[in-house]
Amino acid sequence: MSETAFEPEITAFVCQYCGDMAADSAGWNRISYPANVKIVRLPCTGKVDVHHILNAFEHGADGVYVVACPEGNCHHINGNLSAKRRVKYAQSLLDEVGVGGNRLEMFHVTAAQGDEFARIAAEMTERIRALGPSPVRRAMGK
Amino acid sequence: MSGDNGKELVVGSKLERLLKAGHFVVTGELGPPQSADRSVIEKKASYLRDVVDAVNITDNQTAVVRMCSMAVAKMLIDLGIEPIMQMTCRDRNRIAIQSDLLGAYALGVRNLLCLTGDHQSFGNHPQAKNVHDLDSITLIQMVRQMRDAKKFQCGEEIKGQEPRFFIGGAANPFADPFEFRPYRLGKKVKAGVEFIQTQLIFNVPKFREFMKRCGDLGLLDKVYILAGVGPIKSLAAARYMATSVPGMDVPQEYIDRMANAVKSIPQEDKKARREAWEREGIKICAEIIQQVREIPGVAGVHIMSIEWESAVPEIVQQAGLLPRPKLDA
Amino acid sequence: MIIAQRKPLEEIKEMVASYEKVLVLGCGTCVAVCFAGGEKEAKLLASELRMARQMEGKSTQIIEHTIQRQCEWEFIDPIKELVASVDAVVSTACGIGVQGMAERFEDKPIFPGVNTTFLGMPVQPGEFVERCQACGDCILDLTGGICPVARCAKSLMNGPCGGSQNGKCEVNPETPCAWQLIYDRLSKLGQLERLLDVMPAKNWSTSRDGGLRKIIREDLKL
Amino acid sequence: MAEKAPVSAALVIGGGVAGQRAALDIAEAGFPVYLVENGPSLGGIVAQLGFMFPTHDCVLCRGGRDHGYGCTRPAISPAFHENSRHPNIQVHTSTEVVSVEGRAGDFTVHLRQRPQYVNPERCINCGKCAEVCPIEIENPFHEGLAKRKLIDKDTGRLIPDSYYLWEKAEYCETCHKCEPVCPTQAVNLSAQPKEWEVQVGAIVLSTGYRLFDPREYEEYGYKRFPNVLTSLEFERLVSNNGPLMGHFVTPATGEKPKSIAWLQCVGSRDHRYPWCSAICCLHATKEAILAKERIGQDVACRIFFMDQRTFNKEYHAYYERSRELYGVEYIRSRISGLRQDPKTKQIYLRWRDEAGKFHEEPYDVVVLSVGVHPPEQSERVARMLGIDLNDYGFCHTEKFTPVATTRAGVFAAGAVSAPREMAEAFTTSTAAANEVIQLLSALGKPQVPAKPQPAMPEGPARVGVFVCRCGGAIEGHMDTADLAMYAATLPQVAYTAAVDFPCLAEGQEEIRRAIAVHKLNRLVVAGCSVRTHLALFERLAEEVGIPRGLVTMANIREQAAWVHPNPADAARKAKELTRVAVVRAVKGRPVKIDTIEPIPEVLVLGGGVAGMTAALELANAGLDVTLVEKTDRLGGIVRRKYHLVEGQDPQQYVQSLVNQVLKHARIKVLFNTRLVSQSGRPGRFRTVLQHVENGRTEEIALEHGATVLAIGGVPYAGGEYMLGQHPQAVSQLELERILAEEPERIKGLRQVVMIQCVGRDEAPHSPCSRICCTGAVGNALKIKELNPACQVYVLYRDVMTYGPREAYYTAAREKGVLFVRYDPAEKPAVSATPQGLVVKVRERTLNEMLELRPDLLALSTVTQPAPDTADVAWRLGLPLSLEGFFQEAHTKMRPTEFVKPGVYVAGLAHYPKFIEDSVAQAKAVSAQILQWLGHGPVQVGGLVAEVNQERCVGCLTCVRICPYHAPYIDYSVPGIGGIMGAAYIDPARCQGCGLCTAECPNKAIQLYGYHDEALMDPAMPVLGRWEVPSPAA
Repeated sequence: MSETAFEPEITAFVCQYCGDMAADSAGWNRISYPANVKIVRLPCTGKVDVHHILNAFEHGADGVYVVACPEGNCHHINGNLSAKRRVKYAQSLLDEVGVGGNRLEMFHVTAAQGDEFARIAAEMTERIRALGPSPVRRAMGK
Repeated sequence: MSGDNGKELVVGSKLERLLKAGHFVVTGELGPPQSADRSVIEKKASYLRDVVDAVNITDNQTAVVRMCSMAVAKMLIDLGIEPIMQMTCRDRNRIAIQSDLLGAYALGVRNLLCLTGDHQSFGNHPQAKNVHDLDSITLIQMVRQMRDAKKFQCGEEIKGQEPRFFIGGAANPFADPFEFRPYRLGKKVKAGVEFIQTQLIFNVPKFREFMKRCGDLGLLDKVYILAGVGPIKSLAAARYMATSVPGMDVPQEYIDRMANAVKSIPQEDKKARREAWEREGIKICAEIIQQVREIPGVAGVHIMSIEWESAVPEIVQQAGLLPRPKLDA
Repeated sequence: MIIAQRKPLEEIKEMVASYEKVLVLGCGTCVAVCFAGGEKEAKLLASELRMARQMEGKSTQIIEHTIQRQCEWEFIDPIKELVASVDAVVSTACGIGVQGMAERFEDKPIFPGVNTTFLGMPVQPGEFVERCQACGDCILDLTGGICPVARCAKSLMNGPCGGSQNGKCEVNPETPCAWQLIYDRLSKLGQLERLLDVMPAKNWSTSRDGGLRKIIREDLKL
Repeated sequence: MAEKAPVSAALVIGGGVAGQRAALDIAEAGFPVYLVENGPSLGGIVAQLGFMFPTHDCVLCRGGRDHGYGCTRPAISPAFHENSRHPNIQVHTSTEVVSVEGRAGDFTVHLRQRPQYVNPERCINCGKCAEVCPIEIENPFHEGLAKRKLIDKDTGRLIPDSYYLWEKAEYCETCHKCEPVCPTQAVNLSAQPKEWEVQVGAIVLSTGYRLFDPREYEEYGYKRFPNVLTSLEFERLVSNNGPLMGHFVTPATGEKPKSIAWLQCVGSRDHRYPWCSAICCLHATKEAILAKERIGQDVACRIFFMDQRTFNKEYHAYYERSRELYGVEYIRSRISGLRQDPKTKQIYLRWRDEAGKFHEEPYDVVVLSVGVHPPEQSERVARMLGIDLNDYGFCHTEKFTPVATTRAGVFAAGAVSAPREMAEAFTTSTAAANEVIQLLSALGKPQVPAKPQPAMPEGPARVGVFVCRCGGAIEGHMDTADLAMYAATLPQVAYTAAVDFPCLAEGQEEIRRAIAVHKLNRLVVAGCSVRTHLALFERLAEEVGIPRGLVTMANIREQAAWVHPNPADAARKAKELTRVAVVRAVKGRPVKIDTIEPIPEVLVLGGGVAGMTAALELANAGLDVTLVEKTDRLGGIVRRKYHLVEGQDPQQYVQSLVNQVLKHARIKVLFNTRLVSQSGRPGRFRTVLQHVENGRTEEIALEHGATVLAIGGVPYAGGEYMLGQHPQAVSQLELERILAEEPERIKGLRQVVMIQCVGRDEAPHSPCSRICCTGAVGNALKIKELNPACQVYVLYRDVMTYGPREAYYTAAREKGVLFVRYDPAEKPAVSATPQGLVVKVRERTLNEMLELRPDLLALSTVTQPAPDTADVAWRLGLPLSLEGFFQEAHTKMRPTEFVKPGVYVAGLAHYPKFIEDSVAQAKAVSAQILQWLGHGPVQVGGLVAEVNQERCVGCLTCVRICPYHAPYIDYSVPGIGGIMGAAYIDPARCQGCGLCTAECPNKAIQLYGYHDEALMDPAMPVLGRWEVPSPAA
């Protein structure tokens, strides 16, 4: 693929409380954001496994991020904090592999923050666009 | 064999004889070079000769590789200075240590300071494997057994000349748990230690308390205690010792005095500042010697002036401990 | 329990660099508990290896599998065919499992994926601490149930040394001084007098210093 | 329309959080509920709040059980959402109760529903009606700070989730634009009011409260000065879902404010409205913290207050955090006036400090902490229901029957009977539900709906994909036919179609037919929000034999069509999301449902008022109860109460409870008995008790379904102020005894001094004990009654006579009781002289030391946890609060239960409280237990985690990490390698968060609905690369 035509393909893990509902809120308020984000709905970001994150990159994700409830506001008490710790660990593994930990990020929003959800999608898309295709995807030749 | 006041001598070293004669003993310390250069030893020895009664030879102190203490001890004997050979458990197992002891005795060494040894992580070979087959107390036990029972550690008899050392150990009155320290000293006594050199003392009241507790345990009749002292070289050194050296207790008073010593000297005049600090450091050391001398049970001082052996004559002088007593051969 | 730690990817990558098809073999017992080489960690390592090799343009035939324990023949034997189908194996078991595999599959290169670190326990989630050195001559009865062999930097029998400060070890200010712990514990038990006896030089012949150790129980032999 | 309902149904009037809570509790216990709300949607005032004190949760979903079930934010709670509503609940909004006839057990209720002109059952939330509506009005959800169209939604996520016409205007008669644009013909401007009758056995009144309108007091300048706001207006403006999206600016200038002042007690504690509103002190603190967090740490926040009424565990700590951590300033003064600077629009406040000095200074914004008042129409409703109101217009209830109104069968929940903070509102709601459950149980059997669970379909997956066109709301943004065609190319997809409205009856029918014709066994709908609609399609699928777990959705509306203006982008994302949904349906498994049979017996620990009340309620409902008391007599601390400020006789009350308990055939009382251990799971606990009698110790083992902790509290017993050391220094309880038993002694007294908050600083982390101020006021009044000449001084920190109790504080002052505030930093000093006790205290207005020489010194000592609290907590594995009381599951939302299910708390063991609060809490505990115990088998499970025990190494990671204590090691089951002991996850406790699955080092745990094989099958990847090619490529 040519660099100029590069469109990042991003996987976003969202919890069904804040993250997914913030995405819904963005929709109701018709706040547009880049269409580069595949939303994967989980019951809680505490369900996000380092294995899931690596799997996404292995299957060619250019970027991955996790959208959780604000700290102290997790429906499942502290699943979002577990997710945050795991994201940090997965970043270190991605650095080790050479994919780069900066292709992975953790965010917190409330269900009402459609604008913030859209802003995050735009921020991550721009960040990944600047980084270029993931080295794994590049090696896949796709 | 007996000393000047009738106490029985077991080894007959100068150190033993002076202590048993009731003299206030002064010992010094000589750090061997990190090279094979004999002249370093000769130079350092020149500062210490006739100023101190015996000189400790450190054994790869702070786990930095240095010339072997047995060799240096032999050199000092040749230079007419009585050595106190230090022996740690870090680098040798019980076989190597006993072997060294046989050799050292044969070379004329008569005083031995038994130590556990600094951890290798503080030295220049942090990746080394440590041995710690024995600890200081079981080392003392072994040396004593070799001397008094004529037996190796394994229980086998030493056929022929046994190594006979005047046995020393170390004590840190300022390490934790403070209440246990006199008891641990007691264990060393039980194991057979005959003299003790302490960690550097700056906090004299705390040391006094330690000595009182040792007295309460009846230890002071059984062991000679040489209080460890040493000069502070600079304000930075004072602060470093106060905050970063485990087991070191430097009262604020001395840090202030080091700071005040250079108050009127401009920052740029590095030399003048250094000299002022050195003067003050030596003065403090001499004062501490005078203070600890008053404490019952203190049989002498051990001046640790590593890599600044040249300060020792001035310290001993200011402390009023010159000239050193002579013994009839 | 045996505590291990994943080796850096770079090191493992180097080991298997010249092999096409590689099996990452997890071990489901001790190293699973310490998050070094159970099924999950084996999967993560395999994924990492695939990505890293893909980026280098190398074969990404990295498969993963986990067995219950690599230190039992009965658990190793069933994967004979799987092992035969690959060019090399990265075992994320402890050193025992790696050797068990190597002994069973003489013609297959078996590489360690973890560093076997010590015998210890998870004192709290995410924190694993050494507790035993398997010296073969337990003295915990004398030291209030706290082992100076494993927990003192110098394995002192008659501590604490002068480097004990505020309950911590001078070697690492975050490590509690084992002898302070012993002192405190015996103090609580009212058995401080135990510390007054000189503990004799330890008999290390039962430790690793005596050479390969083994225990034979005739009654258990088949 | 007349609905014929069984009498064993209930009516809940008022759909705020209290009404929702009561309705859910009744429904869960198996009785049908009509929830009637006068407004257009559920939620009440709480729906307008950003988040709550002191936990700072967003009032969303922390309710607990079953994935937000029981959550209060109506908009979020799936229990009330149309498609997943509890089958026992019917919601009627815009509906008022016209009349109620009959009696308890047999009421006939006449209801009238105003037309909303949009049929919520057909509204698809596309917003087209609002787009064309030409009329703008103030949006009431945003307190008029934002606009809405006449036909519109106030905010997202309403219940019912539908647009509606606010009020038909004259203009509408000619305009009619909204009708034809509606793709589902949901808008009908000629809709008529609807009237009908229902028959119910019991009624819960939960009409809540209204906030005082400060226009009544012109001096505050409200509505005249733009920078004067009410507390609710401020809340809307700093909330994320408010009109400013949480980016607050000063109304008059549009700039960030530099200073904000809160004025407390606006419309409370004054000559006209004498009661205390109870919630505003902490509400203001919360808003000040919000201001600091949202606007910036540098904004100066000052709160002008009279007494800091932080009367709960954690509340005082919250107040201190606000001062110390956030730098919020508190000024003890009621302002004497305010004015606006006409140029800068700043508000100048004039006030006098405690020393009497006057100040005047400007603030950018002034927030009025408006009082809690009885709801609109409370008098009409009271007349209609035939119930009495109290002097303030709140619903009248009695001390010992705190949720009963003056009419049998009608119960009060929440703030309708007094200003209440949320935890107490919930407690009274669940207590009211208890009364309803008790009443209805006598009339008919509860109907616990069974959940049918179709089996896993045999044979290969045959997926049906239905793409919603949404009447142009999706279709207009992308080509749905193209999406359906793409879906047909995916593996295992047997049928695809674009459907107009899958959520409406016609669409449902189309799907149902296609499933039958094409023998589909997986259902995928590409449509709108999973949250709102998945339950609808799951129900449809269940009816045709496809189990939950094989039904998935892709949100291609809110998450694609409406956010990606480029149709190609939207279409590609929609395809990828649909593909993911297909994979997850193909790889899905039916959800896990287990049936357990709980033991219908309850263990109650503690024989005080709370424990006895809980025991009686449960026993009356037919459960067997073992009541364990550690001493040799029942009654607890109330045994030491002789009178109450409200006038009732506590001794008589407690004796009557004791008599009932001892007589009850279903209650077994064990005296001198303590808890030893407890094992098992909710429904099947095994408890070992130790009983001591005549020096003999006996162990008793007990099997039961639930545990209630009511082990009480004790007065602090330190020796401050010579307590216990001088005959003149007595505790407040001892004074109470003297008042009751030796009244002649009081007649000879010249002066009595009372000191409040004794032990607050001495006992570790003692909270305000909330009951002592009222107790002291009661004793002071009693002294004045017996001996009007006696001087009474009360030395206090803050007078905590919150709610209606303020009246007694006022009465005491009128009777001449002198209240002297002392600073905790300079406490009163008490010394003994040969002439008697001397008390010295600084009088702060005059700044002089007062020297008092009382005949009697009464000390109000704080209430502490019972001494065995920590021990019991340890034995049951329950957490304690900072102050040493039991720590409930959630301070606000779940005040009677623990995170660990099956165990409940009531009374002082929870925190110090009044008798009526303990009674309400005990009744609430009863209602909670009756929801699942005593009905026979119970279905548990759903999307829960399950351990593959053959892989479990017993590492305990799941046991340690689970927030719900669901996993435990089952020592009778072999784990990996045949070693005994593998983790088991109790489906009754598991909340399906999946935390354990992500941590398990052996991948031995999988979460239903989210199996690894569904997310990470290399052949059908869900994560990572998009399979749908980019339009750019």
